[in-house]
Amino acid sequence: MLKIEAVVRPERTSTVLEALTAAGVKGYSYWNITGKGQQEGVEVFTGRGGHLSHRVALPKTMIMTVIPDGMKDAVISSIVESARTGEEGAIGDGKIFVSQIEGATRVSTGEMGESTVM
Amino acid sequence: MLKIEAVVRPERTSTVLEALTAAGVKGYSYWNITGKGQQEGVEVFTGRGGHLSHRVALPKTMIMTVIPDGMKDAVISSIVESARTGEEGAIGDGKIFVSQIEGATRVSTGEMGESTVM
Amino acid sequence: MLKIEAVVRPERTSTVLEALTAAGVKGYSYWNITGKGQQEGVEVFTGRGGHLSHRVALPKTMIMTVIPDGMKDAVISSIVESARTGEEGAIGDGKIFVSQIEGATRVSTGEMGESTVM
Amino acid sequence: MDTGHIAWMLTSTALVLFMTPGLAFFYGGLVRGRNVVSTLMYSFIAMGVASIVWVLWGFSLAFNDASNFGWSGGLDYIGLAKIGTGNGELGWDIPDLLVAAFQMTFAIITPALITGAFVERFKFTTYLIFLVLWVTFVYAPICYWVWGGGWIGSLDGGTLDFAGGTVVHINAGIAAVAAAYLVGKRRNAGIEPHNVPFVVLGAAILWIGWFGFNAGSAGAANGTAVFAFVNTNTAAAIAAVTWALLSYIHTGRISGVGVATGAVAGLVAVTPAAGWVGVAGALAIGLGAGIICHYAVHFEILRKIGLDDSLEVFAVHGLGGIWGALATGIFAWGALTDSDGGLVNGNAGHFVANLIAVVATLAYSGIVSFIILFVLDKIPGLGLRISESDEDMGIDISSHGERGYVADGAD
Amino acid sequence: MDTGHIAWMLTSTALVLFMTPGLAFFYGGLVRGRNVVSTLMYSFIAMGVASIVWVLWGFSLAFNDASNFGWSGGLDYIGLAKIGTGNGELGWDIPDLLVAAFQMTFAIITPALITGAFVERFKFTTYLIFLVLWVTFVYAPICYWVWGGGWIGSLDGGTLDFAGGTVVHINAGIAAVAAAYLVGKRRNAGIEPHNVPFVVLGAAILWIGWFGFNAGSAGAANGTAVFAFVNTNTAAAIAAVTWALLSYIHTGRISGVGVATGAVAGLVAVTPAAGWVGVAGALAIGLGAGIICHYAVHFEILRKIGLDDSLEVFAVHGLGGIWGALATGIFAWGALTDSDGGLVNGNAGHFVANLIAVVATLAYSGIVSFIILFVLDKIPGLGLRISESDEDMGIDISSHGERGYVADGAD
Amino acid sequence: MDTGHIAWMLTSTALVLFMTPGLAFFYGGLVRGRNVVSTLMYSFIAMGVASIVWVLWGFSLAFNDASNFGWSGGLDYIGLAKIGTGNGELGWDIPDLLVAAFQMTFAIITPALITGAFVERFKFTTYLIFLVLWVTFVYAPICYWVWGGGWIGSLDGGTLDFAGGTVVHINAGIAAVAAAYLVGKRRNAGIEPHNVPFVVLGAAILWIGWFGFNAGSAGAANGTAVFAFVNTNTAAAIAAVTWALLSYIHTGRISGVGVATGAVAGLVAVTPAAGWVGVAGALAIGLGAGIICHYAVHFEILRKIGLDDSLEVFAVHGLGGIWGALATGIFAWGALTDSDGGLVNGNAGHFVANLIAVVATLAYSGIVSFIILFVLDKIPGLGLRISESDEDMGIDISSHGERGYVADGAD
Ligand SMILES: Nc1ncnc2c1ncn2[C@@H]1O[C@H](COP(=O)(O)OP(=O)(O)O)[C@@H](O)[C@H]1O
Ligand SMILES: Nc1ncnc2c1ncn2[C@@H]1O[C@H](COP(=O)(O)OP(=O)(O)O)[C@@H](O)[C@H]1O
Ligand SMILES: Nc1ncnc2c1ncn2[C@@H]1O[C@H](COP(=O)(O)OP(=O)(O)O)[C@@H](O)[C@H]1O
Repeated sequence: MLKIEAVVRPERTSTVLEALTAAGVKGYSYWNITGKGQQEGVEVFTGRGGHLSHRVALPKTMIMTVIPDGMKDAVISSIVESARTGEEGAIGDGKIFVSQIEGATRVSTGEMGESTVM
Repeated sequence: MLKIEAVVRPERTSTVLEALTAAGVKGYSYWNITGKGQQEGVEVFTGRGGHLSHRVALPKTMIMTVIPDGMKDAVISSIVESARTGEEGAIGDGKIFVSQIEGATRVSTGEMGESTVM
Repeated sequence: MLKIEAVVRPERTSTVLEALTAAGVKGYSYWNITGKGQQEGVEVFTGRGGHLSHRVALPKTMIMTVIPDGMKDAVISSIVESARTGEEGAIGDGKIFVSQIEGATRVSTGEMGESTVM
Repeated sequence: MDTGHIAWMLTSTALVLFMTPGLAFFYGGLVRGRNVVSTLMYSFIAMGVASIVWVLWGFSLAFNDASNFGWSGGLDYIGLAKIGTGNGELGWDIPDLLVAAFQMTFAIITPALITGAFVERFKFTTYLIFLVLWVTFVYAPICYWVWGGGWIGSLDGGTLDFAGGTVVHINAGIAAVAAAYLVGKRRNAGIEPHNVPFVVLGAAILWIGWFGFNAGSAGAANGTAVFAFVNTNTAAAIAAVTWALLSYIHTGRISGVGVATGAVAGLVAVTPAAGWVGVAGALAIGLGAGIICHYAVHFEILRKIGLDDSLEVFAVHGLGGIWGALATGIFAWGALTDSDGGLVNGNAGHFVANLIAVVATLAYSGIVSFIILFVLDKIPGLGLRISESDEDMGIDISSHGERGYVADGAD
Repeated sequence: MDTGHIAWMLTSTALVLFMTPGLAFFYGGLVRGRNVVSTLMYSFIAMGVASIVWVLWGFSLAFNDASNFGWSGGLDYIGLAKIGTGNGELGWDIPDLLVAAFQMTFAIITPALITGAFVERFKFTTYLIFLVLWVTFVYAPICYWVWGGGWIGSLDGGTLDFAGGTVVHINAGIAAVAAAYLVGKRRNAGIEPHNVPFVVLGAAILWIGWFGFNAGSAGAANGTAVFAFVNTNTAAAIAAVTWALLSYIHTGRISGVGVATGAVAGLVAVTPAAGWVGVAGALAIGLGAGIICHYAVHFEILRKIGLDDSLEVFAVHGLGGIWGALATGIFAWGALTDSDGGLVNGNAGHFVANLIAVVATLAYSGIVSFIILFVLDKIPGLGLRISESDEDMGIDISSHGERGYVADGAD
Repeated sequence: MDTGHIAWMLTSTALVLFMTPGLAFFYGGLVRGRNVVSTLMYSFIAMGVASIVWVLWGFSLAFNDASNFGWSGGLDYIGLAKIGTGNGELGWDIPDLLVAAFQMTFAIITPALITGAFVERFKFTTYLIFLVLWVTFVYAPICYWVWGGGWIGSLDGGTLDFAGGTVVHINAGIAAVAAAYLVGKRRNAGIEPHNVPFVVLGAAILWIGWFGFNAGSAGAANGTAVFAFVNTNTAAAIAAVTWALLSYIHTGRISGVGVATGAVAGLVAVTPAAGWVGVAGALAIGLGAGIICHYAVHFEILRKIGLDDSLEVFAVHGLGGIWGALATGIFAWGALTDSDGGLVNGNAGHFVANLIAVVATLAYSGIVSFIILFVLDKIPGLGLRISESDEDMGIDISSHGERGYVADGAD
């Protein structure tokens, strides 16, 4: 099994989640994070609202899903397509990391292995 | 070392954490997430409270703990037992993922390796 | 590529993030978590503010960054140095976990591999 | 002048002004977290812009009886200068300047009500100009027609708008429809309100402030004010409970936001009637408002015709206001209105006059609000809507450089 | 009628009504985030249900002197019909309808106070029925006995309950005990309040609203109202500071929730005394309240006997109310009570009368509240408590279909 | 006594008291989440401590004309005993006790304003003592000089401080500078306010409460109160809009916090002028306040000289207050002040008197506040600042044993 961790723009979250489901993903988890990559942050008002300050990192959403090995390419491309903004994509659209998962257990049944994520 | 990532019902969090401690786990981290698996979400009021809408994903808690390899089975079964609701378990009780951790460092001492999580 | 997961004191977050950038890290993500390790929690008021209760776990920040293999030592030592409080370090300063990342994709360009995190 | 009246009207004015931040929280809680600052600010800045417009020329256009060809009041009270030390010239038993202040609070909240239609996407700078134009060209004339000596208030049969069913609620409700149409749908509408406690806080402040709105519209600390007070509370109470029960019947759950909306619907509907019906009338009006507004929201009537009146301003303030205006004609109590009473007493006069008032307000406000917004949309550099990427990112960051909540380890 | 009195009583009525949402936030901040909507709604819906009950029959039962066998008032004021335009028939120097409105706000907040005992688990639909029954069978009679012409208010020696120590606080406090007993403990009680700012907001609104409660109970804008105002503030102030100091002594830290609770305890205790003691008396009463309520909470007295009075309603309102009632008998100032004063002046009359009032309230409210809840628990389809899984999931989602806060990237 | 005046002054007193929790939320929203409880408590506990000081001796020092060598008032009103039933002895047309209550609310909010300078690091226990000393040695004397019969109020030319430009705002503003200097910079200042809605809520409560502050300072429900009311609103409105426009010009965005700050700046500046200028004067004062305070914040003037006046108390209340005091001398309207008017009418008297009042307040408050804090810092066991590790962890947990928000799965 593989773990896919995708960092995407918060406003893209629903779109990406729908794309994942369309791609056959059965389960996912997501949460709010703050992140920095190539994107250079944002100007925000500080103190009593008289001047701007630079904030390096931005709100993002982390989407995590564990999938069978075979779904890797389909899942990654569905994320890329659904998370990309504009035709060309833009800085800040996000990143996807893939890693190995050794085991999975479904709590309700105690069932183990790949079937728990299919 | 192994990383255990367990997604559980929020209301079970304390129970699971106590079970982990009882099973000899020395450290853990947890945070709020939203997730979808077999469970089919929940009906929530939308807009000004006149009708229900479907929300696919639900609040869950992610519990993450890094443990020595040898504790794997004990930890997983302690989570399964403490997170399961009802006699039979139910949809939405959660999932546990296991993966490899290559190194660990304790910030305060700079100490490295398995001893940091024992 | 390696994934570095560092749990640090919340108030150290900016310092650690600046140290990461100084060490050449190009991207990171972080979020609020609650955690327990050696540190023994904190006393908090419960109910209507008449007596204290013990809370086992404490607010922490999880910082996650994916880096090329070669940066491992530099990154870990920059975290250790920036996250440590006091000369000697103290319980609760945090922990760093290292694991393997198999693949990375930049959403905007579709580019894959180590170059996405350099 | 009677100090008791002055005391109550000073208090009422403060109470009504408090409603606008109440509305800010009501609306602010309903949107998504990334748009909360913007939603709050639409209301809050109305306390700034509309106050200034009112003081400079709005009050004069609405209440100076040196009429402007019947379209609005005259210009004698520009800058409030001439009324500064006047006492009772406006026919109220309080200093004229206090009349201006009390009425100002209505001119503030009315445009703020409209903003529920276009939250999460309306350009803030354009909105500042909209506020100036709308108070001037829509609010002031209608206010003049109904209360300032104009034609609606003088209709045969006796128009009854105690505290602003037409002037405030129908007016804002139909302007919301025009705005929803012109600004277009949200790109992504979200599902849940992001902060239910804020909705409840807003509803509570609105409820309390409404005592100033309605009982203050008696213009005095007298028996009429007391009636208005009790009726206001009674209608809000029964509408809230009605919504709760309908919510339970249809869904098995009782929405907190729904209960709060029900209370507001009751308050809206009782507004034109407050000092002119008995307690039984207030119960009937509140009950009707709970039912009508609940089903209007339940069936998403505007969404069905393709309009994204995001926070259902028309369903609550428009329909609630129309029901209230007609119901006032139905349930008016002769002993209080000093007339033959309402339809229930066989007198159709008030009902017909109020019907005309409703239609006139819908027509005038609908058309002129549409024109104002249409023109603002076309003016280069203005336009009604923020860019797609700004909307996606959230209007708080893009228009206000702020995030509502920061719970970031790094800060 | 005196317009100044009317002005102040209209204001007071609005202020007291504002206390109920204040309480909603106080209680709402203390529970866990997944139960915040429910906790807010217990209070908010009381503004709906209790208002209607009051208008329809509650006021009549409490204040119509055509007594019902001494148990309650008569039925002449049903629907408020007959008092609509009455002036002073109730013996107050304001329109009778305003008396009804002012007193209504007390009938709203009293049952809302009880809810602190059973938050996070009480079934909302059953609660709606409980509200109707409790206002009818517990609140109205006790109110009648003390203020409506009944036996407690006529005790020899002179019962002194200025603004509701017995009628409101002891009454709610003991009903909370009955409720906590019957509904049972929470499955999982949580540790920390989820939103301390909301607790502070609630306490602030309560504090401000209490000026209407106590100074409004003078029924007029006069010297007694001023005394009540100053005493109210003084007792709240010293009780808050007392709690802060005790908190510091015992824990080295000063709980914000504790300070807020201290203020409320002081306000509770000074309620029966407000217009009848001097500033020194208010200081003594507030000091006592701070100490008594702090230790009652500190030692978790009810939890020790197995009761989960979740937000310590009995410790604060019950004990604070009892202390206040007795202290009124101790510190009453003859110049204000027009009597020989309190125990400190060697006159035991008020003290004894108040002691009887306390015992009677504890007994009647404790028993009848118990019976009402016991019966509701047994009625098929009702029952006091939500299911275990609903409680685990959080009552907001299960009973209200809402989550208090949504900070979800997907929305 | 006139019941209308009493009604309005009771209401005003409640309104002003409400400002202190309003300030708590304004300041509380501006800090970081881990310090929100502490920031709220600095203001909230002032309602406790300052109330007690005021009742016991503060009022006497400020308003008893049996002068104490000209430094403060006498001791005749200790414990408020002698004024309890007095009517009009203080020269107000309301019960003396009500004067004491109204003035108390000013003595509460003034030290609370200072806390913006030292949030996130000031030791709470030391702060409790600071409150006692500061109200006694700084607030009471200055209040006496300006309003209690002392030298500032009797200056030739006629000092005009309608509602506390010197006594409250300049006083707090300069004390904030002393405090910021002595307590030192925050270790880590954060970037963004953690809760903008709370800032807006606070600003709204302040705005509404300020009607009590300013219109209440007329001491009666009369025409002057009405003027003060309208001017207060007008200045707040234009200052808010001015800030919005300057924000837009400089950054292309309109800060919600900035708009709220602008409103407060306008309110501060109009305070000394409220009952003594016309609407045009209020517009000028508000416009000036918006510009001056915006640029003071924009250029971080105190930060440039190394002071961490964290929430910019001096920029808003100090400079806003100074501008307001001088502007009152400029725009005073003879018809209202019963004099030759302000500088605009060619009469320099008020301007000069107010200038002296400003300088005297800056000097006295600056020096004595410095001394008090300096001494408190040196006393073993006290000290102004919490430990570095407590500050890092957040003052809420370390000093109050609480976290503002708990959204923790485990609870
Ligand atoms: N090396 C990394 N490790 C962890 N998170 C990263 C890394 N690089 C990027 N991210 C996350 O992805 C988000 C988007 O990255 P960004 O650089 O802005 O996009 P892109 O590189 O595609 O232009 C960041 O805000 C951060 O949360
Ligand atoms: N494949 C997956 N990848 C990531 N998270 C998952 C996956 N499957 C389930 N989860 C998480 O586990 C939670 C519980 O899963 P659910 O399907 O509801 O339980 P179960 O499958 O045990 O009935 C989900 O809400 C989600 O957060
Ligand atoms: N084995 C572990 N697995 C997951 N998280 C851990 C583990 N050990 C520690 N942590 C995280 O690191 C934080 C700091 O750990 P702590 O024990 O307090 O520090 P230290 O061990 O360096 O003294 C904890 O609060 C927890 O969030």
